[in-house]
Amino acid sequence: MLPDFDKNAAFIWACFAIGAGSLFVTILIVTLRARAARAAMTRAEARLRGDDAA
Amino acid sequence: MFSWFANPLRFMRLSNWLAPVCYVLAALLIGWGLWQGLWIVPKDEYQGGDIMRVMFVHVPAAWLAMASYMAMAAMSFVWFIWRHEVADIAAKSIAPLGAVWTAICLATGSIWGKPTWGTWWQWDDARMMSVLFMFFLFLGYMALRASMDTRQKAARAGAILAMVGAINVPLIKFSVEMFTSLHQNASVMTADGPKMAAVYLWPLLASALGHTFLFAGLVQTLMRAEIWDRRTAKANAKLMAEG
Amino acid sequence: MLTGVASPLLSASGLGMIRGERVLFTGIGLSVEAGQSVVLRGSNGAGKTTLLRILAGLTRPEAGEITRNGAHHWFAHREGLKPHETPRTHLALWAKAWGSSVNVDDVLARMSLKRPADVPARYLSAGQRRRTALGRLLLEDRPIWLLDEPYTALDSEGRALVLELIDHHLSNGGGIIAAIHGESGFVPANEVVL
Amino acid sequence: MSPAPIFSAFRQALGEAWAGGAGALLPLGFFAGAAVLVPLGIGTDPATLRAVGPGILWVALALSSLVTLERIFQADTEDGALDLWLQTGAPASAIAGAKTFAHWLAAGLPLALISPLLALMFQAEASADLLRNAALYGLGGLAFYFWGGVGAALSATVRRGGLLISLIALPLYVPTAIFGALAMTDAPGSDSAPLFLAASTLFALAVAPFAMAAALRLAAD
Repeated sequence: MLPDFDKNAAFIWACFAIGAGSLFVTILIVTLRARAARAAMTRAEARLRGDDAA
Repeated sequence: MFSWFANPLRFMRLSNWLAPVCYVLAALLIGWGLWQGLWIVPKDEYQGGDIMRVMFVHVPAAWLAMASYMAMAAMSFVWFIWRHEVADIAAKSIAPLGAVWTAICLATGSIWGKPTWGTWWQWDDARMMSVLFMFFLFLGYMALRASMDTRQKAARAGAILAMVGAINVPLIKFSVEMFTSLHQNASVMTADGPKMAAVYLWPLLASALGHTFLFAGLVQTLMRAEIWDRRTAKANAKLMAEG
Repeated sequence: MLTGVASPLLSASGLGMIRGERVLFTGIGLSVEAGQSVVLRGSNGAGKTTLLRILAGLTRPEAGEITRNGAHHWFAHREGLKPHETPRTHLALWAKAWGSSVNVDDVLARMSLKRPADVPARYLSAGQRRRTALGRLLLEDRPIWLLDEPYTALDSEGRALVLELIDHHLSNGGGIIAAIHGESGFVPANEVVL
Repeated sequence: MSPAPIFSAFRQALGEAWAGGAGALLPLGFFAGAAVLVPLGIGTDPATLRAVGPGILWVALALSSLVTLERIFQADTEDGALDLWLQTGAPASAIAGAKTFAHWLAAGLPLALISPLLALMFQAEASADLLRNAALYGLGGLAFYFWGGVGAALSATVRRGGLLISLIALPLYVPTAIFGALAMTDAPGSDSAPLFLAASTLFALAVAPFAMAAALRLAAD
C-alpha cells in the first residue's frame, strides 16, 4: 500500500507529515477564524437592527 | 483594474464562489502530484535516491515563500498609492499564510539536508538562507501590524515595511549568494534545473500549482474573515455610540 | 480693521476623522480671519487635539479640505523641549531653524525666563518649560497660531502672560485657533463644539 | 526652501546623543562588553579568536546600533519635538536623515574608532589593515544606523519598541554584515567586497530616509 523507500524513509515521511500537518492545521484555523468572524458579525448586526426596530 | 477589485462587496461576491473553486482545484492537483510523486515516478539515484521525492512538498513551499512575499509587497504598494481597503486586507491576510509556507520550506529543506549533506542546517545554501530571511520579514511585518492601535495605522506601517523589505530582497539575495558561493561546493539540490526529466516535471508543476490554489483559497477565506471583522467593529462602534 | 474683504487666514470645510471604527467628528468647518480667534470646545476625547493637528497638517483627515494663507505656530501639551536643552539653547535652535533674527535674550526676558535661562529642561518646572515653548511664538511673526490647551500647567502669572500674547497677536492682525477646556479668558469670534 | 531646519535637527540630535546617559561612552561600553563576552564563551585559543574577531565586531556593532536607536524617534514623539520638525517646511526625509546621521556620528563612529583596540584583543596582528577595517566598520555602521532608523521610526509609537526594531532591522542588516565580514577575509571575492559594502551603504542612505519620513508622518498622525 504505502510506497517502499530505499533508505531515509523516516526523513521522507517526516517531510510529508510536516507539510500535510501544518497545512491541515492552517486550513482548520482559517476555517474556524472565518466562521467565528461571520458569527460575530451576524450577531452584532442583528443587535444593531433590533435596536433600530425598537 | 485595481479599482474593480477594491470594492469589498464585489470581493465578497467573487470570493464566495472563487474560494471553493480554488480549494477543489488544489485538492485535485496536490492529490495527483503526491500520488505521482510518492508512488509513480522512479527515484533518481543521482539525487540520493528516494529522498528526492521530498521536492514535491519542498519546491512548492519555496515557490510560495517567494511569491507570497512579492504578492504582499505588491498589495502594500497598491494600498499605499490608491488606498483601496481590499488591498490592505489582502496584504494583512497574505502575511501569516506566507509565513506558514516559508516555515514548511525551511523545515523540509532542513530534513532533506540531513541525509544529503549530513547536516540539519547548511549555512552555505543561498536559497535556504534567503528563505530564512524572508521568514523574518514576515514575522516583522506581522509584529509591526499587531502593535499598531488602529487598523488605519497598521495598514500604513505595514505597507511601509513591506515595501522597504521588497526593495531589499534582491540585495539580500545577492549578498547571500556571494556569501555562500565562497564557502563551498555548489548546491546539491538541482531539482529546479532545466535538465530535470519530464517524469518529474509534470507532477512537480501540478504540486506547485495546487499549493498556489490552496494558498489563494486560504487568502480569500482570511480576507473574508477580516472583512467580517471590520463590519463587526463598525457595528459595535455604532452600538457604543448609541448606548 | 477691515472685515469680510480679505480672504481668511485659515479655513477648513467638511473635515471628518475616524480612529479605528470610531467617528470622531464629521462635517466640521471653520474659518479664521485676521484679528479673529476660534476656540474649540468639547469634552475629553472629543477630538479637539486631533482637529488642531489636522489644521496644522500633522494628521491626515479622512475627509475635508484646508486652506492656509500664511505660516502657523504650533503650541501643544508636549512642548517639544529636549531634556538636555536649556531655554536659551532651545530658543536659539529654533530661531536658527526658522531663519529668525529675533534676539533670544529679549524673548527670554519677555517670558520671565532670565534666571532659569541656562538650566537644562529636565530640571525646569512644568511652568518654566511651557513658558520656554511659548517663547517660540515670539521668534517669528506668523499670522496663524494653533494652541492646544495653552493654559495647562501655568500659574496665574503665566496665564496672564499667555493672555497678553494672545491679545497682542490678535490686535496685530493675527489669527488664533485654540483648544481650551475651561475658561478661555478672552472672547472668541467663534466657537466650534465637537 | 532653506536648509537651516536640517542643520538644526542635526545639532539637536547631536546634543541629545551626547547628553543621553554618559554620551558616547554608553554605546562604547556596550560594544566592548558584547565583544569581550565572546572569548569567555568560546574559549581563548588565539587562532580561533583571530579567525572570528572581525565577525564578532560586526555582530557587536549591529547589536549596539539597535540598542542606541531604540529611543531616537520614540523620544521625539513623546516630547513633541517630532511635531515641530514635521512643520518646518523642510522635507521630513532630510530631517530624519540628519538626525540618524548625527546619532551615527555620536555613537556609531566612536565604535569604529576603537575597533582596532578590540581587534588587537582578538589577537589580530598590529598593521595598517586595522585602520582600513576601522573605516569599513564606520561605513557599515552607517548602513546599520539608517536601516535601524527605519525600524526605530516605524516603532516610534510602540511600547517596548526595542524588540520590534530588532525584528524589523535584522533582515535589512544582512547585506552589510556579509559584505563587511567578507571584506576582512582573504577569501576569493573579498577584493570587491569593500565596493559592495560602499554600494549597499549608499543604497541605505538613498532609500532609508524616505521610509523613515513616511513612518514619522505616521507616528505623528
